[in-house]
Amino acid sequence: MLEAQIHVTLKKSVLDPQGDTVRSALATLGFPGVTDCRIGKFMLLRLAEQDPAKAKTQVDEMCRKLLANPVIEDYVFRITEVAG
Amino acid sequence: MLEAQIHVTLKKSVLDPQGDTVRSALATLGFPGVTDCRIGKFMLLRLAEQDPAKAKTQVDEMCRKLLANPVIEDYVFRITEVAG
Amino acid sequence: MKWGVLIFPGTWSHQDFAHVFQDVLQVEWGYLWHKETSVAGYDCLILPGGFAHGDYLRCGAIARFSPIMDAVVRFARNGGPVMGSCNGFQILCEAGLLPGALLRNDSLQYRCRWVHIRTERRDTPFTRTSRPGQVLKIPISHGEGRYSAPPQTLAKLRSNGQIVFRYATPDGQITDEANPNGSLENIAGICNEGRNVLGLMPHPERASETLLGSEDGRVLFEGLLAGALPR
Amino acid sequence: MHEPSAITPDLVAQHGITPEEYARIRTILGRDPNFTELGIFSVMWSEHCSYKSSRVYLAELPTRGDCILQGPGENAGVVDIGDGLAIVFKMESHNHPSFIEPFQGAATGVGGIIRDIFTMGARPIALLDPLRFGPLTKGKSRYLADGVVAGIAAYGNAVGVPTVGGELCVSETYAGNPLVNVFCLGIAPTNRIFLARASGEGNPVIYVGAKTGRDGIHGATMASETFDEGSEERRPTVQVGDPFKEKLLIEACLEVMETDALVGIQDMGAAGLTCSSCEMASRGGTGIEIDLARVPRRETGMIPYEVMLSESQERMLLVVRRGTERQVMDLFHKWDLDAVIVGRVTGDGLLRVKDGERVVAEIPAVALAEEGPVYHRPVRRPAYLTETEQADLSGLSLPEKLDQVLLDLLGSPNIASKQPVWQQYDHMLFCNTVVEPGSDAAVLRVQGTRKGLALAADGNGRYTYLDPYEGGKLAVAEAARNVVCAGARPLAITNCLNFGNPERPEIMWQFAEAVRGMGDACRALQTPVTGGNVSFYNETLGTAIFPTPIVGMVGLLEDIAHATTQRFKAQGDVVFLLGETREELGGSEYLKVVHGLEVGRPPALDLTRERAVQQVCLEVIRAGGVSSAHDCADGGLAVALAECCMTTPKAWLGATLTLPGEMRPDALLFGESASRIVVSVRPDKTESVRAMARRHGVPCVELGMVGGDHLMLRGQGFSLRLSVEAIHWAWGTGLSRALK
Ligand SMILES: Nc1ncnc2c1ncn2[C@@H]1O[C@H](COP(=O)(O)OP(=O)(O)O)[C@@H](O)[C@H]1O
Ligand SMILES: [Mg+2]
Repeated sequence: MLEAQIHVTLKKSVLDPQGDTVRSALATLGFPGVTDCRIGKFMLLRLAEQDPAKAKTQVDEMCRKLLANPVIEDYVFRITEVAG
Repeated sequence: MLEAQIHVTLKKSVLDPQGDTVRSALATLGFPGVTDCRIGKFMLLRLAEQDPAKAKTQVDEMCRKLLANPVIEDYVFRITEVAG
Repeated sequence: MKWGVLIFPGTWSHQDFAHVFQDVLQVEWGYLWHKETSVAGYDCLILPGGFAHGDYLRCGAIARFSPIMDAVVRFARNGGPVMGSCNGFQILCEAGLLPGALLRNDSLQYRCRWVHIRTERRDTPFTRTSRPGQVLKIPISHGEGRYSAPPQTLAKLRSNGQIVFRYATPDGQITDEANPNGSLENIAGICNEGRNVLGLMPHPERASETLLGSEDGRVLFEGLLAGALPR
Repeated sequence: MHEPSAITPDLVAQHGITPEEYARIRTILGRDPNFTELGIFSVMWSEHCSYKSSRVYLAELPTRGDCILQGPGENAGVVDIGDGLAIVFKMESHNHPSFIEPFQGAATGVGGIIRDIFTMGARPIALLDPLRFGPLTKGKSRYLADGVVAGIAAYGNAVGVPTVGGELCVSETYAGNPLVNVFCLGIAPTNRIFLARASGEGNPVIYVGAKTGRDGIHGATMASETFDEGSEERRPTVQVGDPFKEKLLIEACLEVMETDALVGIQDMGAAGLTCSSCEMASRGGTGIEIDLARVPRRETGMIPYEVMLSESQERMLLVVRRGTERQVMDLFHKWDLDAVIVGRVTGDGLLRVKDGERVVAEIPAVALAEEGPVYHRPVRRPAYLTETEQADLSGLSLPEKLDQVLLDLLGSPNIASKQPVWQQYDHMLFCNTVVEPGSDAAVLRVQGTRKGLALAADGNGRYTYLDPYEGGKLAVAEAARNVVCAGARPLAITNCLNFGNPERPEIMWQFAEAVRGMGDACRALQTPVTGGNVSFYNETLGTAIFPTPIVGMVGLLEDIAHATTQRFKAQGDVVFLLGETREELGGSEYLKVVHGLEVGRPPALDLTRERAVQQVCLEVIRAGGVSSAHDCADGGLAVALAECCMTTPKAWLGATLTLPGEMRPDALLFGESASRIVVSVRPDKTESVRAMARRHGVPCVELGMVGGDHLMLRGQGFSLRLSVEAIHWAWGTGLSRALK
């Protein structure tokens, strides 16, 4: 069975207050050595499609249409074969 | 420089209303072939630590203490060397 | 003049707009369900606040694909007035009818409170009866209202005069303290180039009766009610 | 999960069923139960569902009144407010789930109580969230408080029900066991109230909403156990809330209720499908047959036991008239919700559960829902009381800087402004909120009428610890006083009774006394109890929380124009104190914050006096000319007066006041004598205020005048002067400073 692993991250230029807050929370917790923290989304999609090439086209379209917002986000994905 | 790439996902048995809603939205959008969708978090941490082994111990502790909620989430991570 | 109030699954401010239209302004109005495909018969469309589709994934991301949105886009392209408040603003941005995006508040928390916004432009159908620089006391209620846009977009908004409202102090100063969510340049509301599509985070319908603390929100309806639109 | 091959005594014990209870189960069935049946009995007979320890006491609470349309026994109480409208309200706890996972625990608590309200045919329009945590300086308590507040915000805001008030109290006693109580109120036409009844043999039973997973199996049983070190392992799958789905359910159910299809409806809360089906059958005097094979599922391989006990959220069970099933299901599908016929109403009084053709459980519904065990558990007055009551407070040292004490109190988490909490909640949706959080009670207007509703939640665990009977009384009195200060006549209450392990006689005594106190106060103030919730086993490692009964009070304003807030409004207004100040420092916030003591007796409460004070306050408000009214509670008179000064920022209003009384200054300033209200009135109204107080025999002293930007308090042996700015800073930032 095919699975798409999608990473959606905020564009570099967009402020990530959540990442900043986590970084400073880590510092308070005793991990001052985290110099940067960015938080994004990770999506796992199981696909009925069997053909990896077609799956790739489909997932790319899903990302462009819905899963990421090009104004603020970037995405990358990978299609892998997994046990059903 | 070392970077930690952390994936935090909901445990299998835990309901993921967001994933379910996105799956049905994809179906309406013309992608009925997505049989399952789970949404988690993806975090990128830049580390001051230079020693990969020590970094690993630290990141594991960060995950347990703050970055993941052990009651409902699982996490995995990888440490890689990246250009500073 | 008939107002159409859209309902997406998860919308919750539609009843409040209906209340203002019905009981306060006493004007004609009707609901439009998101699965409808026509907005014929309506003169102005409202996209109300709420959590359409739970605001899962991103606010407004799923709602923009509702069947009715094609009709909304056509209506807007033909110059019809469209106002999105709160979630409605987020949907209009996702749908590309307005530029930019609304991100998580810089406090990372939801905020429900009174704010003041300064009217920057009176050349929109919604603000044409307001006074120059009029400061409105009006509530916000959102977790993701931090207006963001790439620098080129922002520059264009500025040069086209598309920034309609900015968060301000009660006496109209644009300060950081007056900014409740970290929006770029204190932006609280913008319009499109055609000036007929307005998006704002605050809730004018919640500020339409003195009993509730303010009537300032009514100015946003009164502009349209004041007579024929200069198209 | 696998079905065990035999029902062993061990297995029975693991289900929290005693040998005696097991014997009763055998008598009811005439045989041994199978595994599924054992699970069903265990949840239905758990403390949480059966009220086996509390029932005998709850029966003594007053539940009748002219305006009461539905008392305890249904999903929520119903009160007539005239104009063809009724209000439906109830409070519930989600303490245990919130301790395990604060965000989801609190969120699903909100979801659960909202379902109880719209199940009755009412549109939910307001929430209150009384909360108790350990000191916020402790990491774990901070984490819990942040998570709980965020969870309530996330669910309440998304589902679209404004949270208009609540409480936040911190004390060491809640460090190992936080309290998360949630109150919800809805509004419905009087002639369209729905009950959770299955009637009409052959009528279809429809399952609606989310799919069933393994969430929260044995949640009800868990709520009936104390926490110990092993709790983490026995943890069921945490329930995750989906406010979006709940919003769809609200709209779809209210729409179905406008047709004439619906016969009965109940949400699936604690004990899920089990509880909803057997209670509906039992109340309807019928039976229900359901087929688990038709139940929508989220996970594979679930056995009948799991399907019956699952506590997956956002699910409802409906009984509809035969022939309307298509119409009803179409309506749910319009809202993109699952709706499946899973069974039918029968005439044999049995809950019959099938898995396809196979019958997997068959139990008389009444036995499950109504005939659970009832215990008269032993009670014993706790030994600690002898010590706390005898504490001698006369030798207490008097702090030198009373102005600093006032600032310290104002900044302490229990008194400081709760705005950092309530600004995270939408509290304005529906355009009803006339008085926002931050005053004694929230006031909502009732659209289409001139009326208003005032809502407040109150309960003081320390008082109840020091004297459970008085604590119960005081909770009702303070809640009533709060709605009175808002200009409303107290109508009725709901409650949430948070206590330790009822199997301990001392706890059971605290419970019995507190309930007796509440009952007496409710009778005196004519506010019947329309329902509520008991949460026992609030203990960790053998230490119980302070007994904490929380009262949710609803008051009615005949005219919304009478809505009043606690803040001073105008320079020159005259300030009066209604009621009497005695030297009562026992159980006060002052004693705790300044002297680190939680001893003494709580303030004495004379219910006749309380009623008279409330009456005077209401009369003066209704007569017009009252600018503000504020009750004196935590922190006493000085704190109440300081709170009155905090008008909108930058428009400071101070006051110059003289406090009469011959007693220790700290007792006069910070003692918490009950039945006191501070009002400020227009100068031309002073005579009428005095006259009304006289008529009711209520002490009424003129303290001074509103004005300036300082609060000046003078009295025998003291004089203090603080700028309103300093007061505002201390009070306004207290909570955020505690959270730093
Ligand atoms: N957890 C909370 N959620 C919402 N509102 C709250 C919360 N805690 C306190 N408030 C609000 O803050 C105000 C003061 O609360 P409190 O000090 O408990 O009042 P009182 O002493 O009059 O009962 C009230 O309006 C109350 O509703
Ligand atoms: Mg009060």
